[in-house]
Amino acid sequence: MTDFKMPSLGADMEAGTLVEWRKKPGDLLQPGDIIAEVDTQKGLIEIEVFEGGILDKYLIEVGDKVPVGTPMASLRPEGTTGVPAKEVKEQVHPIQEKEKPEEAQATEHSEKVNIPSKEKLSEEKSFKDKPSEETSSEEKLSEEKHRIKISPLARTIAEKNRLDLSGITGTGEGGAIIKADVEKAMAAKKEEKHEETLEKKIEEQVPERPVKEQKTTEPAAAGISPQESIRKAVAAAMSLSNREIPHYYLEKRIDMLKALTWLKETNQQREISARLMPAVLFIKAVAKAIDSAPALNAVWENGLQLKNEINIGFVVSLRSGGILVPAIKNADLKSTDEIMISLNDIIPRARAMRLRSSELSESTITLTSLGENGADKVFGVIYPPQVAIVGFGSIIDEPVVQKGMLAFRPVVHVTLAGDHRATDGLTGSRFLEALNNHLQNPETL
Amino acid sequence: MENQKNIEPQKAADLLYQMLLMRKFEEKSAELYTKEKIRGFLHLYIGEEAVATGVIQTLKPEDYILGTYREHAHALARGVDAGAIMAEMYGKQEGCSRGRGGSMHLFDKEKNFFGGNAIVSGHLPMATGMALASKKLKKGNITVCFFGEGAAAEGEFHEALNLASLWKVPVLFVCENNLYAMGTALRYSHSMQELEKKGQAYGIESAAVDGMDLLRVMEAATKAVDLVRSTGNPYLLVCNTYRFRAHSMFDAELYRDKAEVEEWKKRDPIPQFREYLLKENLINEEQIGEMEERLKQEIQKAVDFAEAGTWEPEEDLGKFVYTQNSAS
Amino acid sequence: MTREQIRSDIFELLKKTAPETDPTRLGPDENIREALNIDSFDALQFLVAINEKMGIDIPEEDYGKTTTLKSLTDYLELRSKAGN
Amino acid sequence: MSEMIKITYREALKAGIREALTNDERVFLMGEDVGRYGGAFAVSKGLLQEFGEDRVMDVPLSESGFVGAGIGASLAGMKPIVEVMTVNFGLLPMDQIVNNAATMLHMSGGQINVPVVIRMSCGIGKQLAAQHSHSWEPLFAHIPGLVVLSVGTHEDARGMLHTALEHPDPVIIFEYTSMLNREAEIPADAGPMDISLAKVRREGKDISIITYGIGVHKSMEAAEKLAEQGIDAEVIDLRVLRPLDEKCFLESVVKTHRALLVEEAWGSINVSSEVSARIMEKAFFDLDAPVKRLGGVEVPIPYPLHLENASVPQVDDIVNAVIKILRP
Repeated sequence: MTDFKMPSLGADMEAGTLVEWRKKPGDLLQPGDIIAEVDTQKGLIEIEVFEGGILDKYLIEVGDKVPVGTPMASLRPEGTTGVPAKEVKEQVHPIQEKEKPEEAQATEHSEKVNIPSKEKLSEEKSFKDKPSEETSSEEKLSEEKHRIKISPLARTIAEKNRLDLSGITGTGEGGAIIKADVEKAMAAKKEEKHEETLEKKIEEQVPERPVKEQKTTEPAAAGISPQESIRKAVAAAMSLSNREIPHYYLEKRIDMLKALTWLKETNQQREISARLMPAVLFIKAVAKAIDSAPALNAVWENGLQLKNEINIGFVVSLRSGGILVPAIKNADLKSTDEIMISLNDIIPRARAMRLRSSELSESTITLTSLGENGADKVFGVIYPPQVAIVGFGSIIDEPVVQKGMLAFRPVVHVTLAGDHRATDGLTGSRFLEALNNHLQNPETL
Repeated sequence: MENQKNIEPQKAADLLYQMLLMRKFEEKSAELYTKEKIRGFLHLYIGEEAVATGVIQTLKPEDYILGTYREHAHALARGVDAGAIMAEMYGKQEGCSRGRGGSMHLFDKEKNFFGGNAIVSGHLPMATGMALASKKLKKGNITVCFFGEGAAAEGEFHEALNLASLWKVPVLFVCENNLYAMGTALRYSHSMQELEKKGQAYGIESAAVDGMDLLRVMEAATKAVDLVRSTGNPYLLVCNTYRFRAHSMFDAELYRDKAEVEEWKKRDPIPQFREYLLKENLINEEQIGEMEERLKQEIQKAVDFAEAGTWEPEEDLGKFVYTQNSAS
Repeated sequence: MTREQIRSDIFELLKKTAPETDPTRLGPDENIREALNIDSFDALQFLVAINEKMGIDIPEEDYGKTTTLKSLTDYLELRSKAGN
Repeated sequence: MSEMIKITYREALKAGIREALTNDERVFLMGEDVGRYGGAFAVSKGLLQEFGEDRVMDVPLSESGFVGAGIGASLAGMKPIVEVMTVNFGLLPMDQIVNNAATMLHMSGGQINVPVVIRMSCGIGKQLAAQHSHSWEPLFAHIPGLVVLSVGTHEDARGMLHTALEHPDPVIIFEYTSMLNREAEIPADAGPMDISLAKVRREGKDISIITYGIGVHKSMEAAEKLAEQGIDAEVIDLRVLRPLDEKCFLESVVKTHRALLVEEAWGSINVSSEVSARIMEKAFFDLDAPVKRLGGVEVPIPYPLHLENASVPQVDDIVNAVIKILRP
């Protein structure tokens, strides 16, 4: 038994309407016989059979519009008899119901309401498209307000150098920032840096004043000690974080043997004042790993805003309680020695509460390291509006399987807490993997 | 069928076989089209077989042939492999144009078969140019260009005939007048319906022949080809014929009467020729039976070849645009 | 450098490192860092300060010998006698 | 360094044609009035007398016919140089060029290449009004399968034809009527020129002026004026409009970070549109300013001289556009 199907008579023919059967069930068909007449968008066409046989049963009725490929009639070989009527009913009926493609029914339906299905589809589509288009144009507008006009070349250079564009005046078309403007700003920045160092040196020479009198980061309200105000500030920030930031946590155990060996060898050749701490490696590794996951180096303010500079907020705990998180600016551009110098500068000042407010507000990602003899792992709370905090537990010896052998190795458990609004675990994992790679190559840090 | 000169029994059988092959091959193509194995346009030559058969059997292998988009039969008559033609219509890379052309663009350089040209009349100037090259290079071959009567209304027809006559180049223009340019009847296209007279306007020797009668076509073609070959001048041969099938597959045939088609079918060139051969004892029923068996096998072989063919990898898409990147 | 001098220097420098504490109350065998809540950074700073004050550079591998007031004093005394 | 000779663009073209006719018996020149009249612009003057009418063929006014014949002749072993008097008549044989010349290789699955060379003069600047002042290079450059050359210098006028005739695929050569009498120095032994690469005509570091044809001279002149103002412009002559040598202009833009595209063709959807798009796609991050285009004003070319001049970019327009980009 074979089916005679609605033939395809042209690439542009999608369906045909049966107008007339030319053969009756029981008729003997020869190849080339006209079996039916079908109406198409090009007019009435006689359709022929290419195989002989006896027309067994109609599968569609006159007036039915069916897509190309729909069985129209079943044929049986010459010399066989028809299937008993009862069986036919059982067999054919389901075919009609099931095998008629859904499209066909849809076409019939849409013809009843007198809308060609194709047009209807496109109508629906355009209707759907509309709101989304509006949103996108709105987005565009608001985006444009904040947009800085800059040539692609200038942007490339600025990004490479992590140059903040907000202060640069453009001299290109329509006030766009061009290469020359960026280069000028970079030269200015270099000078500024130079001045900053000078300032610091002068500051260092100023005799120390008693703690009480020293400037605090947040102006302390009358009657409240600096410590109390820091505690309060930390409390507020952490509560806000807990309330608003959906944290996700990832952890990775990192083998520190190579890093520590390198550190030991390096420090051996150095005077004590020039020696490095493991934290330096952590800071530099984090800064470098951001390349693999730039979205972690960002703030969440009306959406995610990626930061060009990598300023690592380093958690300094105060012996009197509370923490301060001064930034190590442009950590990716600093050498490990320079980072150590930064730490030497910043930690004592933090402890003495002599930080500039800018140093507390410029971090783009936070790093907390428990140092020796601390807990094995630390699960940080993100410091808003940042979107990530990386936590280093104490370096401890743990059994590690190496080439099938069990060995004790110094390891550190690194955790990443990420803002799930901004990034997801995949980004975080990529970051931790990169971090691991960097720590396995300490000499390149 | 009287007054025809005798033909060799073997040649008679070959010609009958060739016409039957064209017919059965195209019927199979139509079937495969409805099954979506063949796509695009499919123009069938059914009814007109005597023209291609009669003209091409007079040619030498070195002669150039240019056809239209209704050229399956011409390719078969020229000896292009049926499997390669079928594979071409499937779009497989084993096709005679590597699948890039399809039904309308059959090419076979080895057989000097230059398409498969689907812009009506666009290939006529090329035919004149090819004949010009033959003349300049003293090749001694001729160019035969098939086209429909629709093409004779195009400017390029007139330009090509004018140039051919002006330059006196060996080209035979064969007009297959099947009375309809798609759906527009001859009387609605041509102010002067005796098409052979259009050749005379350019000083080109012309003739018209009953294109439904193989023997008459052979006779007229032989005369025309001999003349072109011996004088090096162009010739216009109009073959009056009829296609039994629609213009292409998707054609409701609103423009002609069923009765008219039935009338022409009575003059089907294939049964006509078969009856003649039987009557003249040039063939017997047994031989015809064998022939039909052979045909069945050849067509099945062609279909199997096409089915087994392979799709050209998509990364090769950019090929055949410039010779440089056309290595296969 | 007398042992007394060494001790007073140690107290002075510890006080500087951790101003809020009273190092003089350290027991001789008490772990200095634990008792005074000195983290690794401050510990390093403290050793740097010792280096500056006494001219003794303590290599990393000797850090373990500097954990208590007694061991640190012993160590520094030994090193200062050794001419360094 | 060989000796330099002074030569007009016309003489350079003629020298190229004469050399081709001398070197290869299969080469022949065909076109309207190329023989007895001496060429509409006297480019082929004297060649009929020198080579005879088989090699220098006058043809009737039937662009479809003779361009098609040229294509056909190339299929059958000849190397025709087909001259279409001006691009203004170039739409008549467009069907032959697009549907036959550019397509045959592909339709035949790589079997049949079309080694025809078609020359057309073109350009604006002789007060010839709307139907005879066309810059249609972009129309032809749109078509895959064609090689489209623009002869912007005397060296190219002398040497591009030679290389075009060696190309296996159809080559369209655009020559510029308004340059015919212009003199320039070329090496006395100037010969074949490459037809695949764009060329830096003037090196500079501040901006890339990318142009072709008549625009080359205007841009060179503009570059000199700009130099007086301390602006160092690089001028790129595209030479080959299809397939585009993007490497050349992308490298230039990567160096200068700015681009001005100059051509006479109507401003939208022209060659500059394509060049601009490729710069955006492939050198975006090296751009320090938006790419700018100077094209023809989108109006049929008017007859009065001042309006004609205003309708295509002039030297001062180029100078001003560059200054605006560099000093906004």
